[in-house]
Amino acid sequence: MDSTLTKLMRDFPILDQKVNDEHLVYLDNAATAQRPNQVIEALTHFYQTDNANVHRGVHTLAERATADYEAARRKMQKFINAAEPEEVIFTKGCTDGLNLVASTYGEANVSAGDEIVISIMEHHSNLIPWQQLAIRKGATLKYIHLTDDGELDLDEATQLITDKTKIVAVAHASNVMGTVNPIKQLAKLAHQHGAIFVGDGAQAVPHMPVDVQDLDVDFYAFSGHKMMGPTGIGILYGKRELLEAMPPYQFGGEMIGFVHQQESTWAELPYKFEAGTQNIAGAVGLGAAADYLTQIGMTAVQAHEQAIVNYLLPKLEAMDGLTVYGPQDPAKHTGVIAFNLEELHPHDVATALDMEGVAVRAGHHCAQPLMEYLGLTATARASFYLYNTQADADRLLTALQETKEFFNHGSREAK
Amino acid sequence: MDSTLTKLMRDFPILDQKVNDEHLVYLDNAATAQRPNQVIEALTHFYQTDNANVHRGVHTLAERATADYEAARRKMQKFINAAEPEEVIFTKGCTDGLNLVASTYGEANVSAGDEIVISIMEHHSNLIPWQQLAIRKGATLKYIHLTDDGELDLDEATQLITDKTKIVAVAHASNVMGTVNPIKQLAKLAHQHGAIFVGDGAQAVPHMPVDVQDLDVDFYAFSGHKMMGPTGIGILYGKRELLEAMPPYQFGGEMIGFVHQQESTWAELPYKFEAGTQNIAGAVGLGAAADYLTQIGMTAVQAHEQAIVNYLLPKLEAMDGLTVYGPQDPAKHTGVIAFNLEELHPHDVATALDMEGVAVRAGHHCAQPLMEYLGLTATARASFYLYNTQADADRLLTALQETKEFFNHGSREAK
Amino acid sequence: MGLEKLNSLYREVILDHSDHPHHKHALPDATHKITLKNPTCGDVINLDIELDNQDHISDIGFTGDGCTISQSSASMMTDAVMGKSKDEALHMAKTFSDMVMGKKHPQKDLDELQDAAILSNIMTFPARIKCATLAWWALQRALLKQPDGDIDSEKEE
Amino acid sequence: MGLEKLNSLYREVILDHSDHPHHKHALPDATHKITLKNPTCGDVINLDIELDNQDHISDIGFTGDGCTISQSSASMMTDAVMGKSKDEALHMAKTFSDMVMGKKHPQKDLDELQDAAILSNIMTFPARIKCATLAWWALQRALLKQPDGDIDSEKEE
Ligand SMILES: Cc1ncc(COP(=O)(O)O)c(C=O)c1O
Ligand SMILES: Cc1ncc(COP(=O)(O)O)c(C=O)c1O
Repeated sequence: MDSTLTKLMRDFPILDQKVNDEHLVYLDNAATAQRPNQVIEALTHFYQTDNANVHRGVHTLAERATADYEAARRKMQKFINAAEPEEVIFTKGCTDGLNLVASTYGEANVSAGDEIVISIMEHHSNLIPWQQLAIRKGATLKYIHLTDDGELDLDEATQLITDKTKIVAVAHASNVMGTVNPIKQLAKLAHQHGAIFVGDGAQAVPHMPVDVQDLDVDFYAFSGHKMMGPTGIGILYGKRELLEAMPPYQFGGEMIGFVHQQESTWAELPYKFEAGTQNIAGAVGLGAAADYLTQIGMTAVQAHEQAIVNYLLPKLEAMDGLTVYGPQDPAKHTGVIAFNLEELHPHDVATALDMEGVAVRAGHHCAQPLMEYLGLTATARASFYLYNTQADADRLLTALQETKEFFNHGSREAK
Repeated sequence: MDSTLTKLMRDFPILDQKVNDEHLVYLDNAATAQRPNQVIEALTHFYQTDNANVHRGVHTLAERATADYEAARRKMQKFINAAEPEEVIFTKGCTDGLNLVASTYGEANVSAGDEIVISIMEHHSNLIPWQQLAIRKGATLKYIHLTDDGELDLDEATQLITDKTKIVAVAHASNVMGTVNPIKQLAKLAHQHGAIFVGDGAQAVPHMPVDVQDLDVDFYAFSGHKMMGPTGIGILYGKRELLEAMPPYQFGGEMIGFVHQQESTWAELPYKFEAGTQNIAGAVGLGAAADYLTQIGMTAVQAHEQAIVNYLLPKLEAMDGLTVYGPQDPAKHTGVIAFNLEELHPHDVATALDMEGVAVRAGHHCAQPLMEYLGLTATARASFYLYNTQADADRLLTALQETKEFFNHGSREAK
Repeated sequence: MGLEKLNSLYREVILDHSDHPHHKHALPDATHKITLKNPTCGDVINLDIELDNQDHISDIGFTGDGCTISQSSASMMTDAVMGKSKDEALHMAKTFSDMVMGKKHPQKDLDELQDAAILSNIMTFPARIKCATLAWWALQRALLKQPDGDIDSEKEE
Repeated sequence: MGLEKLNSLYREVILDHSDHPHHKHALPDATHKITLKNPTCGDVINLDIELDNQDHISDIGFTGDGCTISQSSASMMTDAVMGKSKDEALHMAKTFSDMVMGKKHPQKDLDELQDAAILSNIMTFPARIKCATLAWWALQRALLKQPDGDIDSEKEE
């Protein structure tokens, strides 16, 4: 993989820069990934040759733009192995997709007394939409908690998911602890009780092979910008029969059949859910990102990140005064690692690492209920991607060591 | 203006291409504009140097990305002269912004028996959200119709807007007839009756100076892609006191204050309405588009388009068998012109023009109630922008002439 | 000039059919009726079919509005299926819709379509494919006794 | 190594204040109390103030959790405003918040801030500005008797 990797680095000029006089090590991929030149070029090419509004346009540019846009949809369909392109809806991002499901399917199918089951490790985007739906409907929101090793407690899940449950919504992979959740099993559990399963794939699709048919999820949302695509674009996958039964989410151009003064009918799938001019260039760029990742192969992507975690995680766990949250077993981990240094606030740690050129995130990572559950207010988080190397892991380790020393007054005299 | 224009053409490489062996004349700007190199370069530069997720990031790239994003907001604030940056919300586009208002302000403030007043010339995006809100609430949706010259009937508006009215929503400029509506007067009328006024600026902001404070509109939505910005980004302007009183639209990351398992609080403006990762690069690109237009000056943009309409409209009106819809007076017209050729379906016209390299749109232009009101099923539509020239207008005129001749069997023998 | 290229789409026979459409009238005794709309352009087709005891098309007629392509396609379709059995007509509809999507078909099948086969080059005008297929979709749905609807609610194969 | 640059933010005096914060305790007899939170990082500050009859700050104390910057800023703030009148304290809060936003102020005003003036270079760490201002916002809101809240609901001036 390593000579491939050197070649690959050339695709990401942003990584070849100095930050605070140090060569940048970008470890904030769980927040957003970097985009390869191929994606940027796809955007540029679209804007410089084919740009037009799609559908319903008779002229040549409109035909080309429509073909580009629909080709991108088919790429995304293949990328997650959806059965049909009509089941692949372009959204603004993962948050948009999850809100869509809560506001349409949720609004229509959840009533007072019903239950919605999510997990305590959910990102706010897969938590508040359900929380607010439950409040609006008088339904009950229940949380699956964690085992001691930071994994989802499947026993508790089995008890919580009952015939009262209408929706189960869980992240495929945690954006804090790097845990991969057994969503195929959860979907099966949900189905046994007549509930539907909604997967939050934001931290999974960019990092591992995902097959929505094999997982048998009913809805599955993710963002383009975390998988090397542009910002402002994402995918909501939904099973055809569910999507067809649902009311539209937004109203406007392109999603209609016939509009009369006092009533309207809706377009067929997927257009029913794509109101107004979509992020056409964004879709084209996302298609290019899928091409890029497909060419490398998602199994190779996953293996690469796994190798880094195998190397780094034991070293972090062995570091004095450092606590890693989430599974201790590297095999159960994505490239997302949350940690704290004893007696140091993660904001101070992140600032110190930034001074060394190492970009990590600090905070609650949009998972305040998880933080509360873990008894924390915040953590630092390093998250790896395809273009990160073992050398990056070493830079993180060294920078952490120096941070510890600095705040332990080792270098204070310098002032 | 004309030597400026030649220079300006260099900024739009997409316009320098052949389509069906003819030099492209792009007259579908009401659907989407083209983007100058400056906008594409702003995107590329962002992705290649500053790209990171914004807010709450401590590292250098996150700080830069946040600064870029907020600078774009301030550019848009200035562009429409909003009082504060907090009143400028990034959306996916005009449709998204209008749906936001209908689903939050509308949902909270419209009840059974209330009235919503729109116009018969509205685009579906400023029509169906209100129609569906009215249906959900048992409210009444009323339409302001047109004068014989294709202008909004202000007398009728004065009668329709009463103390029962809660919301008045009208396009600043029509995307079909090119009519500019007196929205300042409509906003005043609405306020006199305690209603709010929502302006649809999709066809106005790209083409004329807009000052939301002077217009005294309560909400005002528009899209980036029609003003030379990227796809997937738009602006919703709202008055602070209204935005503050409104519930959020979508739920997720970044829009929260504190999240507990069973309840949440929301972030301050504008973040309360920006759930999840936004189209950050899109915002940056939109800021670049505003810079581009500001440098030319919106008054100059408007004058340029006006000059073309002054030249073209009388010639079109004089053409045998051609009907122009909307105001016959060029001074009352934006660069959007809808027309039909006698006995020819607009789809056939658009295909014929495309064969001559002239890109126009044909259809109902997402305004089916207007079409029905005008007794039409569809029209052709030519729409001009800054980079179009009098020569483009001539190309359209010639191509129309030849289209007529072709279908009048003049060139059939060629086969 | 680009207009010469128009000839490749608007062939003489197509213009003839749209100027003088065949079977453009309603059938009061139709056994199968359908109304289909194309929301993209507002076009409408009302298709009336009379099937005899052996399920053969004994008469067919259409009314409605549309562009040159949709009108001539409807006219050519009625010519082609007149007298055919229900199954033959359905097979022809499938052939037509495959043809305009660029799928290969035996020459024999294409010959069956008569004049309608000339629309194969609509392929190169993707925005106009729906105009050409509207009549054939109406035929298919009428024969399969599906409800009225709009063309967009048809799943493309 | 980049860590030397850290010294420009984490000056000795800042680290001293955070290691050994001054006035870090609750005041049972406080006349003004407030709790402010920073949702970005979950930090919390509880600020207690005793104003005497002449509206002078006779005692002040804080409790809560936070990063080095927020803890030392709170400590330095309590030092600076102790004994000051309400109006003086409010003026100092304004000076501080202007200072970290990079606005110019007379040296006299900056001197008033005592140790806290050292935080002027937080400006170059934009992501940390809120950490530095939390305590001063709490002071301002407590003196103006505004309700508890979170820092994000404050409008930046
Ligand atoms: C008048 C008007 N309003 C609203 C819209 C919707 O804009 P968008 O499709 O960018 O959401 C359009 C664009 O076609 C328009 O012309
Ligand atoms: C697990 C998870 N779900 C949802 C989201 C929301 O994604 P976005 O902000 O792109 O809408 C994120 C991104 O932070 C995430 O990590």
